[in-house]
Amino acid sequence: MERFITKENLTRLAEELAATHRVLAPVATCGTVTFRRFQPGMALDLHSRMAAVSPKAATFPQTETLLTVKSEIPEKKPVITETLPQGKSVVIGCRPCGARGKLIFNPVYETDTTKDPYFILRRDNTVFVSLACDRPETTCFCHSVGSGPADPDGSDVLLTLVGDGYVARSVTEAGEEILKSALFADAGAKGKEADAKNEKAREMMGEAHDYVSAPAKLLARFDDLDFWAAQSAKCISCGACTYMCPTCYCFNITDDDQGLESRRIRTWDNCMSHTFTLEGSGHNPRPTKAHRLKNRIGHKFSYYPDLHGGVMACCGCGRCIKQCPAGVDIRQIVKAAQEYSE
Amino acid sequence: MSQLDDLKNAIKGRLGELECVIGWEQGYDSLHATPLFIRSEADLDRLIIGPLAVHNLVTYLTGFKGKKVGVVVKGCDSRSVIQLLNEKLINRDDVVIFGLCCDGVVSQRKIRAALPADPGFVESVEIGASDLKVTVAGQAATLRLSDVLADKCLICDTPDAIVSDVLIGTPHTPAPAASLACQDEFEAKSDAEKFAFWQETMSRCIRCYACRNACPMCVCRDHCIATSRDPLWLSQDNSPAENMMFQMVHVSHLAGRCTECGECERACPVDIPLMLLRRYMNRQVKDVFEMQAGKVLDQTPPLLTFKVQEERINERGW
Amino acid sequence: MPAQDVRELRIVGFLCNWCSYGGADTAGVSRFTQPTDLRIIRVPCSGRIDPLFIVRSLMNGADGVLVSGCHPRDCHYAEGNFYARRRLEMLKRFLPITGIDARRFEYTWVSASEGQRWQHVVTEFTRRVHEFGPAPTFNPASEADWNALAVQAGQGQACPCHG
Amino acid sequence: MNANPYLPDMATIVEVIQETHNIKTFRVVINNEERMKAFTFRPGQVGQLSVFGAGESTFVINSSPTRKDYLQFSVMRVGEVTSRLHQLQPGDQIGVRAPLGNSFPLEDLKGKNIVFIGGGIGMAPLRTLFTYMLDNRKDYKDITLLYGARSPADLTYKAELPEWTSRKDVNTVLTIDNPSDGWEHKVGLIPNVLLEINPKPKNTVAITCGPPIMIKFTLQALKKLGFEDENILTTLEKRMKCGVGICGRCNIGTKYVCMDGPVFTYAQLKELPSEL
Repeated sequence: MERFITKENLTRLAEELAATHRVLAPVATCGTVTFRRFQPGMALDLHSRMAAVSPKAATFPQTETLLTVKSEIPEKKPVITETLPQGKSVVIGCRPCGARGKLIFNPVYETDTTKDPYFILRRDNTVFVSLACDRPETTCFCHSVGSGPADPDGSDVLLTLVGDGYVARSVTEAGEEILKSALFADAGAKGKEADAKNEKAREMMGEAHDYVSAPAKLLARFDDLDFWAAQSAKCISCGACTYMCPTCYCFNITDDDQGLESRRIRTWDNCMSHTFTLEGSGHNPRPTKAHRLKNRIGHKFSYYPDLHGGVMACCGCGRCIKQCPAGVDIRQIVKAAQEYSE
Repeated sequence: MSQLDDLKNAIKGRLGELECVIGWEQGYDSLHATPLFIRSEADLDRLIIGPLAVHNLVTYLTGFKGKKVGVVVKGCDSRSVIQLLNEKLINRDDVVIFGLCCDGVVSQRKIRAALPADPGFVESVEIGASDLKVTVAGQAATLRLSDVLADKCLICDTPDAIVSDVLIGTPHTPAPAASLACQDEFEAKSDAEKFAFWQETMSRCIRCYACRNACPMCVCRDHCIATSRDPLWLSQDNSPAENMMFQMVHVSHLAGRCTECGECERACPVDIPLMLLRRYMNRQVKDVFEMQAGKVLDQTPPLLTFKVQEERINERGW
Repeated sequence: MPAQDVRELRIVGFLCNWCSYGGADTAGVSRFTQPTDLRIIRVPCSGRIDPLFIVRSLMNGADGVLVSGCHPRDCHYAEGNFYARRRLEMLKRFLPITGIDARRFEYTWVSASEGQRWQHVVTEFTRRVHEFGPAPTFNPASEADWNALAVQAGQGQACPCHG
Repeated sequence: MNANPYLPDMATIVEVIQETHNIKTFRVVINNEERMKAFTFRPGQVGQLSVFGAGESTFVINSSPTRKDYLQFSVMRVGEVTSRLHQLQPGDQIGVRAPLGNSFPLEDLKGKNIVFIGGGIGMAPLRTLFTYMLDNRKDYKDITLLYGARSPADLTYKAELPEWTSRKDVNTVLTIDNPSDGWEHKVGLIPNVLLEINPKPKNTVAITCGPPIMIKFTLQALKKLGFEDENILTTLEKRMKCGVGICGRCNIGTKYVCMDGPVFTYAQLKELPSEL
């Protein structure tokens, strides 16, 4: 289905949906744009800049309560309650790369033998209304990882800015439902304009980098700690890259103890942190930032594609480059491994 | 010869005895610099200095324990060196300091606000003596450097490295502003307003610890109490209260040690104005102990010592 | 405050083992009337008190925190309270920027023999905390509060706080 | 396992055995009788034990699947969860998520000579298979157990050692690192004692577990004795959280120790990048 919606009406739509859904939308504060729980009266900010943090929290919140445990005194018999996520969500105004992130989760979180009910419930109850990009930033490389500025994969509705509004195309049935709102109008000839815009944006991205050799080449550098020490020299081993990444899916599970009640929470974890692999004995298989960066990049461009049909665990949004306090560029590191000669 | 050539020559002369020299090079685009680890003369070609060279490279020094390295520092960065020396966290003999006389560095946030389009679309940058000519998304803009200088530069009284083995450039006579309008404005708010501000601000914190890891004085690194489970200071829960608690940990552990380089705030991916807290604490330290971290060599941090009679602490006789 | 008059508040007291804990004991043995809001945590020395104990208490919902140690120059460990004095003073001065009312935290010195003084300190401080009432919680308490926070967040690009 | 892989079964501790100064063995019964009755696992598989409020940790199930009254776990006190576990008494409640991971290739071991080489707490995973084999003794040929610890006090499963050393159908060799009064068995490091025992590699599988440094030298000794890489088995340990291959921390390259392991042959280990 193809419809058209004005900018004003998109805000209206967000307000309408907020009555029945948890709406997450990019909102500007303090010079930054982040996804916030949208409330009527708030201003959407789809265009000033790409949201600093990806919309992955919609399907993978930074803190998810897995279960609560209540201890009964005096029997000391704890009662466990499963806390599965409830309700429906809509993400409005993310970029295609952000919506695509959850596709990387799928083969890990839903296999023949293991199903993660928290992620699956959220994924199946969240609609992504994405906005196609009209020009690439210096850090964008979605086209090199099998995507593009108007990639519909992962989105339910894809918007393209045309004039004072958006051409809206449904990608899924859930998206079609959204387009049934009376706030949408007939797209008329605007669809052609949208196609031209999307085509132009794709052209502006230039030539794609070929990552096909990356898995093998990265693995070949596994024991070359000098290589990784040099590549990680400027890394400060924080978690900005992993937390802002739409595809980073690793997590921690900890108990939050409040007297007789405790919560078992799952929180985003960061493979660049020393404690990520620290064992009880004090032994750490990844003791330095060089080891950890090797795993981070290896996971995205070698191990994951090896396990999952060559798909890179990266959607090319460039947040890890743009927001890195030290300017570490993941593209350069993979390239350095690809071009390495003994 | 330019300041950059002088610096390159100075580094060239010492490179042989050093593991590496830490400087800056152009980063992923023409508007961003990134740290450069110079190991050979060939690397020197990539060295840059100037208003885009924002990083405080002193952050890396403690990671080179036992090795002799060189580091290029601005005036503000040199305060971090002094503080590390004062706390015996680095060895003076293991560091060769290439000091700069600095004309100030930019705030990427101010540039972002001043440009007609997102700096992510930058096409070219020309750095002049007093302005930046930036082309972004096909539009040209000229930014006055004085308009986009980092806050710390506006109140900087140490533009020239105060400790160095080689000082490059012409020393300045600094004329800093007495205070920052944004700081004064914030401090004038009521408790309730400030409380609400931090509640809101901390609700966007993702606790990535970029502020901590970018900090040259946060030397615990892998062994920070924030990630310890025993004792448990912080929950993994990313709630505003836990996020704020971490900032309190950071500020407390920096009391009398923070050299106000601003790296925490610069590193924050969601633009949390952390320096509001740091500057305020630093002023309390200055008021009570009459000292500022990293300004004088061989000074003991104020919370590692005491006076039997504290002139400026009211004994609260109640 | 006597529990029957008003709802008790949560006041945490960090008391050094050698002086103030003794002082509180003296006050008790002497049957001096005291408010019951204070929960005392005994520590070896005021020098043992990490200012973050106080912050953590306040962030976890304490309505007030009282620290008391030996008078300066009378420390059982000679100089523990000299260090404590500097740290506690810094915390006290720092709190205003966070919006936490600094008057919810107080530090003082009470010796083991000063039962009367302890009575005065604890009564005064409790009265003061009751004037302010329960402390606001940092985490929004309800869904509505969270929503209000989100609306507050959506105030746009303008921000006076940094550059 | 539950449909929700993060949901533990409530279980009761029925017995606690103090093995050494820092190792306790816990015998645990799942509260739901039907689930306990239906519980099956294979030697080598692990479980996650929960102390609510403290967290979860991974331990190998070291009882034999042939003895079904309880599940047994041996726990060395090293961190937050294990310290809290050590405080628990019979009757206390814990959570159990099990079984997780792969197991020893029982079918391939039938009709073979088996050499167990365990060091310290590394005896725990071997105990499962060892007792399983004792219960199915006729399926295997010669069985040798070489078990070493720093000192006599550091040996676990002391209650079972007399049976193990006196049985005629197994060759049990105990060793400690340094001489100790009253010690009647061998003295010496495990790899050296192994060379002394000199097991023949023909039709023999060596199964080893212990601290990394012991594993390293034991592998060297086994190679010296002529063991093929395929005939050396070991079980690995990593920090784990989910235990079901999602949380992403126990990987060595593409292999997840919680799913593809913990049991690996030396041949498989050699294929993996070196990150132990």
